[in-house]
Amino acid sequence: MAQKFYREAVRDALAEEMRRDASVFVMGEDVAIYGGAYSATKGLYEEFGGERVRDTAISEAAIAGAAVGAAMAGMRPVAEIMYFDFMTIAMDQFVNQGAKNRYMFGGKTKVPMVLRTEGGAGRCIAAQHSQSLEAWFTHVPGVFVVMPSTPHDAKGLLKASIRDDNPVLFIEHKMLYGNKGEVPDEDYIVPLGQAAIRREGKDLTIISYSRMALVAEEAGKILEGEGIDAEVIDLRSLQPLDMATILASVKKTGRVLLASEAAENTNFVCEIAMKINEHAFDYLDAPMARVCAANTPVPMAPTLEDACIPTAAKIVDKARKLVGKEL
Amino acid sequence: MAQKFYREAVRDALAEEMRRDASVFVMGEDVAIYGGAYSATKGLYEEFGGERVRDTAISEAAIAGAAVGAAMAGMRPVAEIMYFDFMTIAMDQFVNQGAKNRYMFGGKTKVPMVLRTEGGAGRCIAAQHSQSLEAWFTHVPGVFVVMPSTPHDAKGLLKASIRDDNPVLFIEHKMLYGNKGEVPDEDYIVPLGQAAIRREGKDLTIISYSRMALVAEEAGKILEGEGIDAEVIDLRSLQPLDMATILASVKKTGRVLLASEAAENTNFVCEIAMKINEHAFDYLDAPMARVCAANTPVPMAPTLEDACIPTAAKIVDKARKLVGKEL
Amino acid sequence: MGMLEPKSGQVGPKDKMSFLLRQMMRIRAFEEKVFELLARDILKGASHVYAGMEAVAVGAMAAIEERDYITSTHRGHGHCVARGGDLKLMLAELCGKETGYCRGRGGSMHIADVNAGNLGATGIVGGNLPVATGAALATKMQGKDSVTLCFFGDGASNEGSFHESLNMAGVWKLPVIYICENNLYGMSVSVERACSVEDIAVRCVGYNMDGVVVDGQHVLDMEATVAEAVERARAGKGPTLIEAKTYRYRGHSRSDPRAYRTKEEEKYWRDRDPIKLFRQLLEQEKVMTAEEMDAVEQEVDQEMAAAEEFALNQSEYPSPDALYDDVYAGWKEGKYGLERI
Amino acid sequence: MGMLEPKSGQVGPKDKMSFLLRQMMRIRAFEEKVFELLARDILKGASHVYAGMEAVAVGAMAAIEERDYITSTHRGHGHCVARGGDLKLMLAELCGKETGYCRGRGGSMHIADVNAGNLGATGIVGGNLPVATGAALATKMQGKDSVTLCFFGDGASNEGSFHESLNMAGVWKLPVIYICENNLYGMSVSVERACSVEDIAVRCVGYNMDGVVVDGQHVLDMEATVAEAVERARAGKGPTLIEAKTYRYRGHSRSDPRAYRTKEEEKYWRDRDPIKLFRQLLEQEKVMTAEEMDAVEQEVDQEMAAAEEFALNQSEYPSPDALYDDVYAGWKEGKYGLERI
Ligand SMILES: Cc1ncc(C[n+]2csc(CCOP(=O)(O)OP(=O)(O)O)c2C)c(N)n1
Ligand SMILES: Cc1ncc(C[n+]2csc(CCOP(=O)(O)OP(=O)(O)O)c2C)c(N)n1
Ligand SMILES: [Mg+2]
Ligand SMILES: [Mg+2]
Repeated sequence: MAQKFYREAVRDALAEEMRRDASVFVMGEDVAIYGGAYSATKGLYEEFGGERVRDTAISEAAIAGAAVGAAMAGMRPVAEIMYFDFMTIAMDQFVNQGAKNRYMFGGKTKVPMVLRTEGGAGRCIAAQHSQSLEAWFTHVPGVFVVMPSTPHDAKGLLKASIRDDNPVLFIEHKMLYGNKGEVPDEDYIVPLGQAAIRREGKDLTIISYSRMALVAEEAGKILEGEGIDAEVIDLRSLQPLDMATILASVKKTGRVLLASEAAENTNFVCEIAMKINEHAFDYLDAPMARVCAANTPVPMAPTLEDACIPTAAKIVDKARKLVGKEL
Repeated sequence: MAQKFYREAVRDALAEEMRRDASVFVMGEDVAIYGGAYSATKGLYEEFGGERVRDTAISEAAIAGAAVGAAMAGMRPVAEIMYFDFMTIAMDQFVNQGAKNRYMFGGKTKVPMVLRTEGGAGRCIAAQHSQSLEAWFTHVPGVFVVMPSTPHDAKGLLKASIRDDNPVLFIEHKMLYGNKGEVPDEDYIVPLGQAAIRREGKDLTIISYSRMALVAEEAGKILEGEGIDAEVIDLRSLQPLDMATILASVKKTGRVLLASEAAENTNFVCEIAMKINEHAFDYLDAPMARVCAANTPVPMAPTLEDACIPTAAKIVDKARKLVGKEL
Repeated sequence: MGMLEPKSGQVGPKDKMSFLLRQMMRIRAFEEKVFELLARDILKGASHVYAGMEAVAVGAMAAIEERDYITSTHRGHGHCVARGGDLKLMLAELCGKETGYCRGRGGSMHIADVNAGNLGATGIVGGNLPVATGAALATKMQGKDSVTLCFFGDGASNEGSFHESLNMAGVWKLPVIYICENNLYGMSVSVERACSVEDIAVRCVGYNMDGVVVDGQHVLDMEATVAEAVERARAGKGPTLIEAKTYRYRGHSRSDPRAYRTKEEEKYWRDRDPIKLFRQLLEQEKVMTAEEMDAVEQEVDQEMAAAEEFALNQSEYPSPDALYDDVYAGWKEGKYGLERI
Repeated sequence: MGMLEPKSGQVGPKDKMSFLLRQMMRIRAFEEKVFELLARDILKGASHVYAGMEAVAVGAMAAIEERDYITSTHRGHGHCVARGGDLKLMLAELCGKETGYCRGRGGSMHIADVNAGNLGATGIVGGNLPVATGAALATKMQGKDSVTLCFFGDGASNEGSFHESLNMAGVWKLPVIYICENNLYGMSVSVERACSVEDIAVRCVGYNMDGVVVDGQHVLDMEATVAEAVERARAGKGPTLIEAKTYRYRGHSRSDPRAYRTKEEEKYWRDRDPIKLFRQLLEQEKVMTAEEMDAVEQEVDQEMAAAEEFALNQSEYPSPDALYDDVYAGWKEGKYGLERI
């Protein structure tokens, strides 16, 4: 197994699927010559050329909609929306056409497309370049939502997403591209809908995804030092969602801490809490707790951005309260 | 007090505020000569003329964005997006500019605008004309979300929304325009952030909003006949949210049923459940239950649309289970 | 690149002319029936009828082949019929019956026949311009010489999706023909009041593509003009923006009093009825006699009657148990959420 | 309505010419400092620098009055300076300090000075075209004779928001001037590869408005051309689409190797540096001597040094306790959610 950067894992997944399947192609803003704003498509243009690695105009609606049309006509487009924040411009095409065409047309078509984008805060680039909007899309029947935290999962989940016959929103995280991790040399996929238990524990269950899953793991280590034994679950895909793993853990620990980098109000983790409440209420020894981003636009100033976004310290603090071991 | 249609209440609120304040104006698709797709702006063009009641092209992004700009330049626009489903085209302007400009600019501007739209199912007009997407917007710090269920509230809340200095998404319901109800003759507002208790009860609390609040009331009556005493809360505004009223009721009944016409997954009611869990966990005698729309696009066929959307019968059924009195 | 002259079409072989006439009559019969069923409240939901615009769809469709694609609009019945749609399955779909084209899930605004190359109607004005552009991109990448016809209205030409799509097609020289059905109004707002230009086709200049204005009431001119654009597209010469001037007879919805337009204007267009004009031409050119054409009309009426019987009386509504079918390909709703099938 | 010839501007009174030169020098000094601070990683976040494009903003701003509005872009420092921005408050904002124009909440991409009529920069390409259109609508409805200058890039002209906005302004004849800063590239994609037309101004034809291409390196031509459009707008003759051909010297971001363009192209534009060209003109026309102009430059350098000292050493970061300030006007975060202030 080789050590790879997250961005390389994404790139390799694209390259391998493009070699495997001639119907897979890449399009988006600055994905070809430039290799992507975060270098996640570097080298593809050189290997596959401009026909299959297409620089587009700055036209998010056309990018998403052309992907829908190309998918209905037999291709497997992987389109890039440079920042998650710009999905606001592609909403109609992805949500009203891409997500619904199969159902509206009585199952007589499919829309095998992947929209790759990149979200999250941490670079002091403020309110329009730091959002985490996954909750909008788990609310839309007809699409999948995938959010990998490691190079291994980024590659395996992207390959699985490309091979799946449904529209997938594949959300990378801007602060993870430079992370390194083990990536198998052989062809593999990580199936959609399978969470990963990052560390086993018995005192509480910390449920998270994307970069926050790593922060949660870090918090788990700190808690261990304090004699608090946290189980940390990385969802990896939010839709489909691996409730079996979540419920098994909750029934074991009886305490739930949910962590997300998105704004708190109507955060996706509320859906998980609702489901836990519906299916494991009697196992809960305490109210479920959450650590989310503040209900504010993401501010630019570093002091405010830090205050806005969850950190290991904030998770540790909530975890202590949750298990009743405040320092 | 006069009996008025919901659509008249909306129209009267607009007319009164336009008479009160010269900076208030209306724009949108077919709002002038046609009087609005659901006749909620009928007569305004005749009274105020084409300068203050503006038919626009079919350009949702420009409608929402022009409202943002006009608001920043001193006007109080009330723009109409004909169907909630079309907000998908106005997302960037409303969410990235309208919602964030004040915060991003350090509080040096305000954006006093109202986006009126209309959502919900019930007309067999399928997946792109029946959505309830409020959960997207309660997830966006910087905007308010208001959803009246009665003519009285439609008028009072719309007037309050127009007078508020923040961007408000005012969501009417297509199946309510033809409903009649008491509307005071004198000038009044319904303050944002105050829920209404539609019926008092001690056995369980049913929390809902918009058309589902009426359905919940209906369910409450049926339950009464079965000796189940339901308290029914109509939120009226989802952001700001009246948690005080919700918590007081939950502490009294110990049982919570949440009803919404939006798709179940990541529904706004999950936020309420999460907050109840955070602030009143020890008062809960049973898992909180929800009755939402199915996790599918809204189908056209009447049999399927009925199966997709919550009904009084479905609410009653859940309520029985919740209080442990199944028939 | 720039504005071209429309082509004027000549009458051809009798069987083909008779087919074009039949297709227009089938659309008219279907739409008149739809309007009647709406008025009688037998049809649920919203239906936007194509009556008056028949020559646009029928002429355009006559210019393409099986291997080609079309995308449709909220006013999509005419496109579906002209593309070879079965009136039975269409009316059943409008009624929300399981036997319809989309198993009753879509209804009028989402009628589609993907297998026949009709990528479907959309309820979103302008919603299919990017989709059509993507379909054209797909066939180009697949090395096919297929084209895609993208229908949309005058109102749709003011949506951002129009601009982004035409720019993309212009840059990539995609084999797509954008057909703007300019029937002078959006819902109630006239082109004059909503659109900064009188002829939408002039917008071709902004995308370095050819544009042409054609009389949408003449089915043969429509066919000839689209055929020329199709030829250019197949030859790799890129997209064309065609604006067909036409008119919808009915109000936008069943409740529309049409206060935004005059009786005179309506009469002017009724006098230029596409079926009437075509009948006159065929008679005058001695291609078909009035009797022959009446016979076609009668056959169409019978077909329509059979379709009504099928949709209303011989078809069932979908079972509520099927609610979750086809939300995802390969996945189904399980106890805690989605599971693989 | 259609393509117009650009106006060529003549040199005017010395104090005004000296002011225009100073403004361009202030932008240059600011941007060179920003670039240096980015390279040294003292500046956080993303900054898109305006160096090379100074004549566009300075010339345009010279054509409007206090009562007018502007909207800016992600490359907005130049607009802010030219509109009268204080370098201290600007650099403090870029540093995310409480003393900045936006109290450090916005940073480079959201620099705004609403009280001075700068409705702000946006990080969304094309995001301010509808906003500017709305501001122009407001002033028109208020009966003011104000105009709004809407700056945006060549790349932004391919967004749907461009189309919807220009159509709205065209229909309503709004007093807005759309100024496309065509610096030949989006991020890495050239106009040639992203845009279906070479001159973006020709798109005016699609909106029945006037359009003009002007050399964005000549500050006086820029001023004269914008002034003419402003005059038309104040006279109620509606909007204009002005395309200024210009160039950004720096890469799109600190890490951009600029592989998408040639050294020759960069040299060609450096030779047409707007400050150099203006200095030559003023010297040749005997308006100012080299020494006088050098003196201005030295004053600007001192101003910039003071701004750096202010932003880096005399300004604090916002207190974390202020996180929730100004999310809503008149409401604050309370125990269970929002409460009235
Ligand atoms: C995005 C969007 N905005 C508004 C509507 C409501 N609407 C339905 S049809 C229509 C008029 C469309 O006009 P046009 O494009 O000219 O097509 P026509 O109906 O005239 O055939 C409108 C405004 C919609 N369905 N979608
Ligand atoms: C909606 C949107 N899409 C993409 C981006 C990423 N992005 C930032 S600047 C830029 C290039 C913009 O090009 P142009 O409009 O020509 O302005 P310039 O940077 O050349 O001044 C891109 C693609 C963005 N910020 N917003
Ligand atoms: Mg029309
Ligand atoms: Mg540019």
